[in-house]
Amino acid sequence: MSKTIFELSVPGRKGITLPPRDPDIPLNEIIPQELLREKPARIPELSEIDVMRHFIPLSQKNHCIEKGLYPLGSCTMKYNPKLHESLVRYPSFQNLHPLQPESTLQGTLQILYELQNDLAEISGLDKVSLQPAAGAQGEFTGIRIIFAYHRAKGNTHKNKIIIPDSAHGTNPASCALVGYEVVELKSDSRGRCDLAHLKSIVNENTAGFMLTNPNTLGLFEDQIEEIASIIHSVDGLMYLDGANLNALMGLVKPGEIGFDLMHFNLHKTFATPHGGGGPGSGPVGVIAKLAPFLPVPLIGKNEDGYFFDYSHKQSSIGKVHTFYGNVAVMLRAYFYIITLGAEGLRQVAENAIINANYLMALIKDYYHIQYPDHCMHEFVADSTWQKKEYGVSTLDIAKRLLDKGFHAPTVYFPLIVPEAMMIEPTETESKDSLDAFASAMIEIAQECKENPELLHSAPLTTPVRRVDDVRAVKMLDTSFPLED
Amino acid sequence: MSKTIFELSVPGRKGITLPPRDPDIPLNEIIPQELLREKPARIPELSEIDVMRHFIPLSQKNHCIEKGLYPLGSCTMKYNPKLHESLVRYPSFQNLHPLQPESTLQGTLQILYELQNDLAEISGLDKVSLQPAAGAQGEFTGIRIIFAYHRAKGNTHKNKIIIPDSAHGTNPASCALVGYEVVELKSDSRGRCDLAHLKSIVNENTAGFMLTNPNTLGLFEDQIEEIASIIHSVDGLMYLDGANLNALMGLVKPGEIGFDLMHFNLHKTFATPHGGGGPGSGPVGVIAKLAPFLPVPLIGKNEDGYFFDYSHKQSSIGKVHTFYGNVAVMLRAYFYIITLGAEGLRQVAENAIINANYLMALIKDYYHIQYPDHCMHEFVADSTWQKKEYGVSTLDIAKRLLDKGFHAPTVYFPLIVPEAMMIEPTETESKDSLDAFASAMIEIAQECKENPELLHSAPLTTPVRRVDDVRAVKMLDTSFPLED
Amino acid sequence: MSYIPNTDAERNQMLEKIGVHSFEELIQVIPRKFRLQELLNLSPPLSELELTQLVNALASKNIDTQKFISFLGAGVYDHFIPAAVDTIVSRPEFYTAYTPYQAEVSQGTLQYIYEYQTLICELTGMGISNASMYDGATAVAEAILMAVRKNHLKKAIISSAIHPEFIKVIQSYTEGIGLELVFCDIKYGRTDIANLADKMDENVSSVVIQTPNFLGNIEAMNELEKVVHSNPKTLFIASVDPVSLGILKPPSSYHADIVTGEGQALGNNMYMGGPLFGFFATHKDMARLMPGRIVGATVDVEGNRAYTLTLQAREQHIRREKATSNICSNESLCTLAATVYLSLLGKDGLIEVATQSAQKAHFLANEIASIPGFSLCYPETPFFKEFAIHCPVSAQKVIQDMLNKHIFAGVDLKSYGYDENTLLIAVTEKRTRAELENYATALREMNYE
Amino acid sequence: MSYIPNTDAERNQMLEKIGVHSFEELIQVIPRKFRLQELLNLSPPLSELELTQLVNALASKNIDTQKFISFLGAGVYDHFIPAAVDTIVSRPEFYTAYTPYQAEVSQGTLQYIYEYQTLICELTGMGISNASMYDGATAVAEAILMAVRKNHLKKAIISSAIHPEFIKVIQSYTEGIGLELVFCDIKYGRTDIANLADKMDENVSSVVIQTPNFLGNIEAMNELEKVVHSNPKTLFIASVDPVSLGILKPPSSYHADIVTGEGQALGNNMYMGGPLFGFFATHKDMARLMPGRIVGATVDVEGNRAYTLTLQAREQHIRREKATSNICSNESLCTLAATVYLSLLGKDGLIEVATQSAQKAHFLANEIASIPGFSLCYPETPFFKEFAIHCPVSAQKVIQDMLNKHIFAGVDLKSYGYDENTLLIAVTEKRTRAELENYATALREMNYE
Repeated sequence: MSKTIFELSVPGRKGITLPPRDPDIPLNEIIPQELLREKPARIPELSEIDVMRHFIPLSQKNHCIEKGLYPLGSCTMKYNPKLHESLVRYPSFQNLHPLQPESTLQGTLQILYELQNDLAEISGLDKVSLQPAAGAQGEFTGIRIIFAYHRAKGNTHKNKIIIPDSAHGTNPASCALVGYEVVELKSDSRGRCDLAHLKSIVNENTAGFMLTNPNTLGLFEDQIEEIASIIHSVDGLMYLDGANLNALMGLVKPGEIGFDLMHFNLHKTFATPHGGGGPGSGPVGVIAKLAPFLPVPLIGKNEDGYFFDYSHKQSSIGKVHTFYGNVAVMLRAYFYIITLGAEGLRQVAENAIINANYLMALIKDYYHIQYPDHCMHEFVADSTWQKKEYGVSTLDIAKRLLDKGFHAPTVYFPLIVPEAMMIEPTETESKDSLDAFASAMIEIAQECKENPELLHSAPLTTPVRRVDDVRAVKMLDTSFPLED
Repeated sequence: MSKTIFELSVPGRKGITLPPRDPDIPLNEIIPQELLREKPARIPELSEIDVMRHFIPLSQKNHCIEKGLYPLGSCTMKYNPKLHESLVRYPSFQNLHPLQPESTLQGTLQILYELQNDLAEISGLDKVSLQPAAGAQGEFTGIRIIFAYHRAKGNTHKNKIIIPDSAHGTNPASCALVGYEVVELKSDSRGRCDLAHLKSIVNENTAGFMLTNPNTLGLFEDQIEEIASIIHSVDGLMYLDGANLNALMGLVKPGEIGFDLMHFNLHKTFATPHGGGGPGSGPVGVIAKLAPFLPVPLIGKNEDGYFFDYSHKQSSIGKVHTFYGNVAVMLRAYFYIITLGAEGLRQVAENAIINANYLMALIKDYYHIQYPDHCMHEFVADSTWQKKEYGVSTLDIAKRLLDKGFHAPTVYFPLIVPEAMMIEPTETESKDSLDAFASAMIEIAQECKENPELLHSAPLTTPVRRVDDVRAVKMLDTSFPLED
Repeated sequence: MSYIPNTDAERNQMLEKIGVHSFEELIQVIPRKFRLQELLNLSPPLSELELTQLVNALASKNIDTQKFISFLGAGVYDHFIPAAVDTIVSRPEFYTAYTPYQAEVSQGTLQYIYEYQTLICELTGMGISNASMYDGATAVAEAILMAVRKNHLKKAIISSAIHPEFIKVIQSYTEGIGLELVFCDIKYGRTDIANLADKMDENVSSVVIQTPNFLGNIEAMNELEKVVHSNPKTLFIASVDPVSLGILKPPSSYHADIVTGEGQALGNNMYMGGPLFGFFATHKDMARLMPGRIVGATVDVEGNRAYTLTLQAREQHIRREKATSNICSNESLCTLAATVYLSLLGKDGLIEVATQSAQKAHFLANEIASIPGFSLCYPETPFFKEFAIHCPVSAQKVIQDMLNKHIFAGVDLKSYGYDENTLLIAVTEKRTRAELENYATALREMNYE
Repeated sequence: MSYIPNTDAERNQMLEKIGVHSFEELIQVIPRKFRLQELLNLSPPLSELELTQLVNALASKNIDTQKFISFLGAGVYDHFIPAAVDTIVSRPEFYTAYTPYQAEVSQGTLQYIYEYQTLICELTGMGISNASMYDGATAVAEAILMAVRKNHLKKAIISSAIHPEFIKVIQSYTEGIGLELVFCDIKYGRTDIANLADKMDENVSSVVIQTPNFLGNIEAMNELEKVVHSNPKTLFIASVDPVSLGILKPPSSYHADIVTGEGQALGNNMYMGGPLFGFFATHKDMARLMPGRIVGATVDVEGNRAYTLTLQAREQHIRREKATSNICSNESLCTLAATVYLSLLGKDGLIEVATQSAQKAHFLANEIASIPGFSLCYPETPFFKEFAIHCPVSAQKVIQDMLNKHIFAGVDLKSYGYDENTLLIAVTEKRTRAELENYATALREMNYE
């Protein structure tokens, strides 16, 4: 294993030097001594070569898109085009301060303006704010908009949001953050919303409905028209969790099938990199009647050029980010959309769907699939056969996949499928890659029969072996113990 | 092992698209059909993600500076500062055509002009050409200058260059390329030039003397004054192979100790990266009387700015490169010199020497060292003890070092030391790093005693095990067999 | 350029294996009337060459801080970033990786987050740090919510001297749950301690102070803390500039309970304001109340040191509506930049950045104060690298006039509710003495008086 | 910034272990009078921030081909380079690696060279390629020397239509060994076949033809070859533009014996002319006469496929003065760029680059020829992506006038011995139709006639 940067520190080493002080005013002449730190912070001291020899080998311990398939359901781990990384690093994008005069930001503002419009067109919604910094913040922003809408209408009794039991965990968490009570909707035997149950729980307190479509089983909610009608009948709002928009682009517009607002995950659908857990970007799109509540500012355009539009600030929910959100992520998403165009985006959805169905076809004889319909961009297999027959769990199978050079699927989610493995290959995987992954899955199914012990002890070839999560909680060692 | 790009090819895949043809003129209307290729070249067809998944994992199979010590004697594998890589990629450097008007090249020309001057100052020589593309081409250029000098003087009888037996292989090869006969000079018991032998071989046919100083044993040729006097007495020229200049910078000027010309290795002394075998850069510096023979153009400066100076083209040896040499390498060398300054360059030499002596002190009880004097920036140990006692060769030891995360030293060179291991740590290695390397060497010495078989079978943990070089020659498989 | 590898031939093979004749068969489940019959109305696709040409044209419509000299701050700062930071951050192994849920193949990400957490703990003096929040604003908003989880009190006091945009975000984050926000006055450019004391009561869940505050001034944290903790249940929330911690007392020294801040200044480019990242640290015994991811050290089955995401039972993907926050994606790669940046700077380097920023800011402040008509807004109040000046004309006019001299003069505070002649000026170690002198000379030559 | 990690304390520990009291003791062996007493006369050291500022200022003194539209060629071409090329080439694992002498830890480098060699063989149709030469000029010079090793004849015939700088390098490389160089005339912009036939005799070791030649024209290689091989000992050396091989007949089809060329156009930036790289291929049975490194496939002790440097007995580090060349460092990283570039382009992509370059060049040539006073120098001769025009005024004047319109109009051929009104114009696929039309319009509006 690698030492930490703290263990590599040698007093006096430097990884960077600054120019000589000029002017050099004694610190305590400008800042009162009692405010000054007495003991320097123990930042480790390394040379540049030490830093490189730490982080470059460390990087090689990660799985990444460039090493192999990342079949994480709902996470949409697609390839991140290298040109975008190069363009986004232009000094004219990197070195802009958010409070520069608008006249000096016209290039970036134009991009953001066009991105707002493109997302509106893709979603069939009327207005888009790019401000939320991630998908979950997009959800929060959307639910805050629902809250503001009802408050503006005096709907003070509306205190509940309905969420299906197959939903991402962020959905209920986001509702709670806004102060809503969550009502859980059951799924039916087809893996879709149970309409009868929905009717039984909708009432005047229903502020909105939060749906993922295609849902987390990879299934299109084909009763969407009726659902929307039920919700709208009580003046509820239809919220789309856009995590799975990759399956719909160019095929279906959410705004045309009953949704009033949604968030986008630029780091899923629009090929911006996940960054090991962020930064992402979670723009929100809404129908016209909700536009007054969007965060400020939007990006506007008039005869003088592009500008920060605060014109609706009185009705707006305010802000969810210090400035305008994760601009560098937006730039990449714009590059993506403008490179692909309408036909390209449709191809993305088509190929994502074909890839998922192909992979399902390859492995369906080896793993149980609770909802074996044609899927959209992802499907859920499970290890119930393996668990029952050989005592091998989904966790074991996930870890064994790591040995074979693949990342694991999203596991134990959605919660409604026992031993779930939620698999989303995305359109950037080739047939060869899917074939290889399926072969690995089939090999593992065979190993479950022949050598379940191997599965329990997996992974064997990774930088570390199976990690003790329980101990981590017990010890709670979350920072390196520094010594003087 | 990795498949080749040819095995990954799928008909119809694309890693890049071009804009639509505009104008789109049928090819055979502009180029006669009989000149056109009948069958397309079988360039492999891959998507961008395929290309990344090929080359990125492939890269991880290499040792590199960022993974660990690279103790290659005479190769000066020092750390390559990351800022230089970033600066050299400025569009204003990358996208310059060599035949642009000089007025549009002033930034780069200024850098090259200053680099010429800095190298002259460092070497104590009068004039520098940056044109040679690598060290060996610098040697060739230097020897060509010697040839031109003697021809200009009518010294047609001078057809021999003297080279010590410890010299790099490029030295005699470069002389042969110019048409010189090589006379080999023996080393004495102190590992330096054998003066008596030198006197016995110098005569009127001696065109020059080619010396590496410090020599490849890491020893300073302390009789340099007398050597120069002997060579100069027959109108011979003193050539310094600058491979080991790292040991002298700021301590000694070659031009002040008797050398008439030399080459520099920017990729050794001046921290430009080796690139897996190039591009390098091998500028040549000369004393004033040899300046008329330098390649054209030099970079000049006058009241209008910087310009390509062809003024000595009549006497010049002409050109050794299509344009001006490896400009991108020169830029990095300039960044290096200007960052370090005089004190920094001297520190480089001092620390390179200290590091080498320290490492020698750490391992000298475990490996035979034929010339145990204080060394300069490198030293030569050998495995004669291990060979004799345990039948373990230098090759075995070298391969075992790979298992321990280090690169091997330069082995079986210089030729005058049996089982040689030529070790140059460079100044960018820290004490910790040297300690770790020495520990590995000492462990290996122990392994030689206890388990020589282990050494013969090393390496065990590398991406491939010991490679069959003999078979490579026998099969001579130098390109992938493509099929239609 | 579609980035889709499969060819038509492969697509057909795959459809065959699936057992359908066409793609359309796969989406029969979508009601026909919802299926788009026409292509989206987007501009035509571009090749990579065309995209490059377009982006070159667009980029040239920006004027960046390499072209004009910048004195803009207000939360986002133009500090020097060593090139080696991007060498690391631009490695696909880091930036295309997913959240490190599969620890065995994510040790690279997990270890740097652990190191980042350690650095934040060391800078702040706190016991535990999370893996990051979206920005300084959401970090402090979530700190307020965490305080409520801790003490179940329903009022927060916010200093009016904190960043005005932080206040807006706090309002967004707290309005739904009905938290009462009370604002404390400013006096001499800092939080008015007496006013705070007046507003303190038994229902105060937390008090939020930023230091250096929005105006650049260093708050009297020791004195403020005594007032805050006059109610033992009240949590003291500090929002700090991490660079300032190179030379200023750590928040632990004044008994802060939750420490947050904007981390961009640590090795991240400005990018017109995003991505930023928020850091978040607290006492270790409050770990289970924290929002966001946390990495812990542990061992693998062979006993080797390993890292993993820990205390996940707090998080949304496990605990759903009972989670400590809804945050999922955070700003991981930005914390990598911060970790590499701090590793390169080292102990002395961070002190140097902080010291030079302070020295240069004070030098410029003095120069400006000597120009007729200009004065410091708070001449008696200590500041770090940013300060407010009073101009003889509107800040807007000064900014426009200086723009003509290729200088971004500072931030106009009018829209934040200050006098229209107030200009906020930030200075980092990147500004040379010549640039500072040019700034002063340019102002002087305006001859506003 | 010194990049030396060791601190003074470590230095002292090390000196102690060595057993000396000071550094000076270590260099006692250097005669005192030779030891510098003063520091070198260099400018003072810069921090990274200062270096960045300096380089920003210097870079701004260049005007690059992103700012002005370039029609410059003559051996170095402004083709589009996909960003993914630099993603690979900028990986430290590739660029900080040494020559792959230790095969077991160099498979990354060795495999890409093997792939590169394969690509060169496929493009040229030859049996074996080396790992690269410095540039197109030294590649052809070394080819001439190799021919001498093969047939021991002492005369080479060089077409006067090859790149004039190649000729200068050939002269440098062959003068010492006393090779006689004979130059063959140009007719209608191509090698004069009759003149070549006149000059052929039994002592001709090799004949060197470039196609497309310096003037952009495609040589009649089939016809030339017949003349060359009229002496069965004479080797036919071709120097070719690798991009042209996307659409033009491979050198194997006209029985070239050694094929060389400048490889920069394959994914390498121009950098004012360097690094470039030369490729070098020949018949496999002449492998042992080749200069430079060669990678071969083999197996390791476990029988797994592996790569290694092979036929090293030809090389300088083994064979010293009897080596086939003195070349040691070559242009490895440039061949990596070429390999990645070609992998991205693929079969169709290379054809497309070549086709569009040719189409656009011919379009522009037609436009220019229609402008009063302008004409093509060789209207009857086929060309690829570059062509010479005759201007009504000096090429120098045209270049200067076009520079004012932010266009690099082409290369003035006067210094190469052509008429001063001759301008050489290169067009790549990067040039848009609008740029071509602007070029023609600008020329027309000069109203030189």
